[in-house]
Amino acid sequence: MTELLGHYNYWIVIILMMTGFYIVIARPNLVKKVIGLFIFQTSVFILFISMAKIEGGTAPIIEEGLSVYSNPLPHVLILTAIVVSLATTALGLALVVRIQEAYGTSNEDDIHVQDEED
Amino acid sequence: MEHLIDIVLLGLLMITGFAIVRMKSLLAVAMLTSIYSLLSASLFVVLDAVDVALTEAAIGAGISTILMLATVALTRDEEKAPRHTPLLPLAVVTVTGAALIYGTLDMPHYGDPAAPVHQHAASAYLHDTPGEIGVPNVVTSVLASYRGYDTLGEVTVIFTAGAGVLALLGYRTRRRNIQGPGIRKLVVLRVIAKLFFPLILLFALYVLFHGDYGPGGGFQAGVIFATGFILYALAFGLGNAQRVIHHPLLRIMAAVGVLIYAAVGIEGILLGGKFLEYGVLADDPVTGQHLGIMLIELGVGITVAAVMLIIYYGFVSRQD
Amino acid sequence: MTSVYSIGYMRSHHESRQTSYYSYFAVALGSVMGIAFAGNLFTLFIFYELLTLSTYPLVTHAGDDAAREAGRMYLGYLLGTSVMLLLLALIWTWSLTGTLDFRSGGILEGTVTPGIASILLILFVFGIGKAAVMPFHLWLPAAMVAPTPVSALLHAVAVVKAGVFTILKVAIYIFGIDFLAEVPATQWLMYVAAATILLAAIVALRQDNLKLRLAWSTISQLSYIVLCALLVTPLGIVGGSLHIVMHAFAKITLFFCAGAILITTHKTRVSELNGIGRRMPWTMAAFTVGALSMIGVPPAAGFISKWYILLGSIEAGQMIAVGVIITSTLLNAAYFLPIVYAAFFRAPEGNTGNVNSDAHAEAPLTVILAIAVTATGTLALFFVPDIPLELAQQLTGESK
Amino acid sequence: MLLSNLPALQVVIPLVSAPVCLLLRNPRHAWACALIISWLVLAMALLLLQQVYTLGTISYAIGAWATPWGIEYRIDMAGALMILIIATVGAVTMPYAWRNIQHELHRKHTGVYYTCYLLCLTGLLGIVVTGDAFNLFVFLEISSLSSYVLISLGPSRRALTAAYQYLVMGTIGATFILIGIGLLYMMTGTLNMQDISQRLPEVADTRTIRVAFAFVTVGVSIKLALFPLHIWLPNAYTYAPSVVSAFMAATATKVGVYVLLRFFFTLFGLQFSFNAMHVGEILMLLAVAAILIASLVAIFQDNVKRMLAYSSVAQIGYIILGISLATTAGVSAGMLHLFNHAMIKGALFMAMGCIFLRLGSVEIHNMHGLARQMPWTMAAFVAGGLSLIGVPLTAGFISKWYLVNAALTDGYWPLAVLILVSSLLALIYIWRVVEAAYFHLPGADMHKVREAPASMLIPTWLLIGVNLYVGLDAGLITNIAQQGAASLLGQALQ
Repeated sequence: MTELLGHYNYWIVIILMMTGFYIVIARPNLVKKVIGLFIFQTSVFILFISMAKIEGGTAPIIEEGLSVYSNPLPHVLILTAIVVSLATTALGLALVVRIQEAYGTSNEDDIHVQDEED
Repeated sequence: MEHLIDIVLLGLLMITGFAIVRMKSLLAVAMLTSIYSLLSASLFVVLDAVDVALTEAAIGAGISTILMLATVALTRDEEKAPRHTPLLPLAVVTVTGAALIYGTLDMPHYGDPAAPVHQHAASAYLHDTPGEIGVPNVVTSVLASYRGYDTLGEVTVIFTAGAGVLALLGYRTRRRNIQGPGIRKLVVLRVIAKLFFPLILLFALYVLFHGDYGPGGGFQAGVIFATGFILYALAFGLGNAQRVIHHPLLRIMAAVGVLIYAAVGIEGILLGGKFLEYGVLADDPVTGQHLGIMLIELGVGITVAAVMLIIYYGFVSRQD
Repeated sequence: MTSVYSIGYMRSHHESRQTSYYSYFAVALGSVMGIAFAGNLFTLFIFYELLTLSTYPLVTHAGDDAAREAGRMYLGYLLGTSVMLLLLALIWTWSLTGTLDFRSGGILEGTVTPGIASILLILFVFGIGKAAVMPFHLWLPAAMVAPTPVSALLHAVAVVKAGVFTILKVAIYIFGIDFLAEVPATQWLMYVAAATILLAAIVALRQDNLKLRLAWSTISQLSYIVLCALLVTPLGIVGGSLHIVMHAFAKITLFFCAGAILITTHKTRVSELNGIGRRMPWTMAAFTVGALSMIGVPPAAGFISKWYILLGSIEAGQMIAVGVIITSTLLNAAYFLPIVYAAFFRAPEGNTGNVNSDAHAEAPLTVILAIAVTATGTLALFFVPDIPLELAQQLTGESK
Repeated sequence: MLLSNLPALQVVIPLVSAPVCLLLRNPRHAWACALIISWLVLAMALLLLQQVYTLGTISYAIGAWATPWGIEYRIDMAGALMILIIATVGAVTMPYAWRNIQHELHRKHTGVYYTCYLLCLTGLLGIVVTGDAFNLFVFLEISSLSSYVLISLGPSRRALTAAYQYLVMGTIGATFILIGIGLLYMMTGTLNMQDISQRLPEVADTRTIRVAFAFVTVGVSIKLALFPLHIWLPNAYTYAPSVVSAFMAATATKVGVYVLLRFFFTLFGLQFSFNAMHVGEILMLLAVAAILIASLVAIFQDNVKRMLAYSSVAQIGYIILGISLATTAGVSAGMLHLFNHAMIKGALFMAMGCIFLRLGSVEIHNMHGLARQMPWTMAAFVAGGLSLIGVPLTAGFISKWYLVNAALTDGYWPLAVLILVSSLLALIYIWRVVEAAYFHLPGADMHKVREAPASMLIPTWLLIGVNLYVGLDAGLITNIAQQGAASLLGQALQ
């Protein structure tokens, strides 16, 4: 089972990452782009957490009778990264709100058209 | 069994991801994103990352979704079709993905105990934490002490987001209590909210102070605390919420949290140690570590809660 | 050598007080001094660029489209060649030898192969755009559009002399004339210089605008000096150095005359100059002296430098060079003598009714005085060429 | 005591001052706070440089945790030079900022501006001093997030879309870096850069490490606006407030280059990066494209800020070109240009800020005859422009000299020609402005335009002064650049 799963996790995670990446670069809607970034980043988190996993281990909270723990360091990194992702999402969406107010649209193509007219 | 859950969750994530690509209704997309986040949180639990799971659930599925919904409410709901054929993006994504898959071929296997990640620094953390820090939750010890400086950076990131939203969206204090007519009718919601509000705040405090022993800590606590207020604002209107915690106070809180954290670090210097060296805070190094971690978690919690509310107020106050 | 060289420019300085662009002039003259006294190629380069930039505002001074266009060309050619080719050559030399000091006998010998030296030489000769070797010569006629006669003078004399002076310096102190003889490109570049001499002279022949004609003549004369540098014989170097001085005096005289004609009669075309010699005898007399010097007829100074150049060519066994010099002398005569002839012997055109225009109407006294000084200088240098000659010979003596 | 903690304080002091700044309600107080901190940072930077100069590379363990468990601050000559660049530009732009910000920003934003500026400063400094790969990511995000905000504060609505575009691209870049760091960690089990570089040779010949390298390179290249990943930059610099353009152009992309250097030389090592991955050739190609294409595009811009932005892309090309040679001469030439270009572009953007203040526009066709009205500003622009072109006696000349020399020493003479040809392109676009300002007849309203205030002119001229000083006496700065390059390449300086 482990052998089969050897890279399965990583491959799926890569597909997930690319889904997010695709939304960012292919979709013209600004909100959707931010969502794409969010998906992209969240999937990267899964990659990190996957590498921290150890066969037969438990969460890294020291307790009597347990000896195998998963690696706490990626967890820490991802805690930080989640916060970064939230900050990015908040700022991105705030910008979208302002753009919507200034242009009356949140579609990239329409914004380009308006900018050309300026 | 564990693997089965893992596979199923990953499958569900994939389905959700594709659905997000296809969906045109942004409201639905926002909700799907929330589900995506929640699924990842579940996956994190399976992968023994409980702290991360808690944070993902609170931040990803909670706050982020609220922000997305607020934005969708302000912008048009439907997504337009892209003007260009997505061939180029597709090619970029394929190449990137192929590169990554190529990279996985030499990776250590998933869950392999012999992988380098489990050998070097990680084992030392697990081994030394009880003696050096005296906290059972190794994530907390690494987060707050070994790599406490990253966490200071993290608080600064959040603070930056707060300052940024403040600059972009500002805030308007409501005199009148605007409330959707829909919500006013939802008596059940209001009753539940009233019941839950103190419980949520209490839970936040629990998460804050229990972070040394179980999953949790300043971040999660801060977010949960803010969620309580957001729920309150949803049920009873923004004006009422702002009367409880008004904006200038949030600004002060956001700043003070960062300052507490940095002050603990500088205190280390003043007491003759290095920046963020908690050991010198008390006579006994382990006590010092405890003290330091407690204080910085408090700082984190204050800033995070304040910034979450600043962001929320910022978005909601634009809805006129 | 350098002092004589600088003295030549002090003359133009003397006249420059007439303009309100004294500060730019000061910088320009300072740069010329800097070029003259530079102890290494790097310093020289800096002053070279400074000269370009400080004279640019003089070209564009009028502020109209034509002046802007001229300024663009001026800056484009001079900065372009110097940055693209000269600087490259400089850095290359530096990276090969680790020094840019002017040293007797050159610094390149023994460190580079003749092949690389060829490329370097090409870069140097074309990079020094101020020497106006074809095909990088177009800036010079463009700069002539500059309305101020004084700035035209500066460009025709100071700037271009800085260019050929730099080439001489490079030939003597960077390559060393012995080494230069071994460089294959020397021969080819000499042909380019020779071609420039002839072509520019032919173009000059066809110009009706007096200033333009002088400008093209300058291009032609400059290549004499370049040619000298590439003859790689001591006599050639002496001839080149002398020619810098001689040509400077003659050209200043000619430009002063052109300026004087412009001031008094507002005529710029050669075809309008019929009979002008009767109106402005002094001016045109000086002009004649200058023209004779350019052609190389005794008793004008130009004869001496041409003599040395010829000797140098013969010494080097470059019969082509000899031929070119003789041909171009004929061409010189062909484009200068008609002016002199027309000015003195042809009746002024048209309205005889306007008798007053025939009367003596010389330029202001100061201008005449300046012209007289330079014209006398031109003549004097023929009779007393000792000082520049001695300095020039010292130059080659050093390089031995 | 404080001196030994200087590496930490260098970053922590601006970090702490940011929330303090937010608490100050009066914009003037916030400005004063930011001003004092900026100059304090500069003082510390000089002190730090002096320490590195005398003591060599400084290592500082944060929290007193030994590496690789804790986070290490590590400052060598390259880092010290980088800090000096950031601190200098920060200190010079701050006095300038007051009038500029008052003019270009909405009143309610002025207070927050200084907070975001200090955060950006913190982030940039943090990136430079850190010796930890993940910590680098965190501080990269601090600087990026704050710069998104700073850009969005620009006067026109296009500032918002520019900031958004930058946010999307910047986040993709950061995420790529994060993936790269993750893969590196996966293979080595550590995050400390020194530690990684020691453990890397064992696993260097794996596909994972190669992919990690590729991702980090692409991610950082977005951040430093390497052609063709530069598309965020022209909009961002055009529509940001002028002082932000000046600050960012002088620092943000430079820090990107520094990160690239760190990864290539310190972390992956010269051997792996250039011999195994052949990144030198790729970078050289992109740099050449950047220099030529961006310079050409710059020629056709009417908006001078946009022109300068494209010029920045080209200049980054120069820096990358130097690095791509992977020799001490090349890298030190790149670092020298890093410094010089920061000074040049800072000054040029600041001159544009002065013009925007008085003229309300930075379009060339509005600048006819401007030099008569704003002689000092235009003189500064000309001086900076000459430096950009690389005319002797300016800083730009020095860096061109070393770049060309480095290219020739390696036998890449076409590169040397290219560098010089593109100087001419710079001449063309700079001269379009000069001609308009000096040689065109002024428009009808031009006589109303006055010279910019001293509070803006003096900082601009300070940077010009640095340019001219370096042009005259480049000994100190080239020495620092060479030592920096040597320490990056892990060689002792002969």
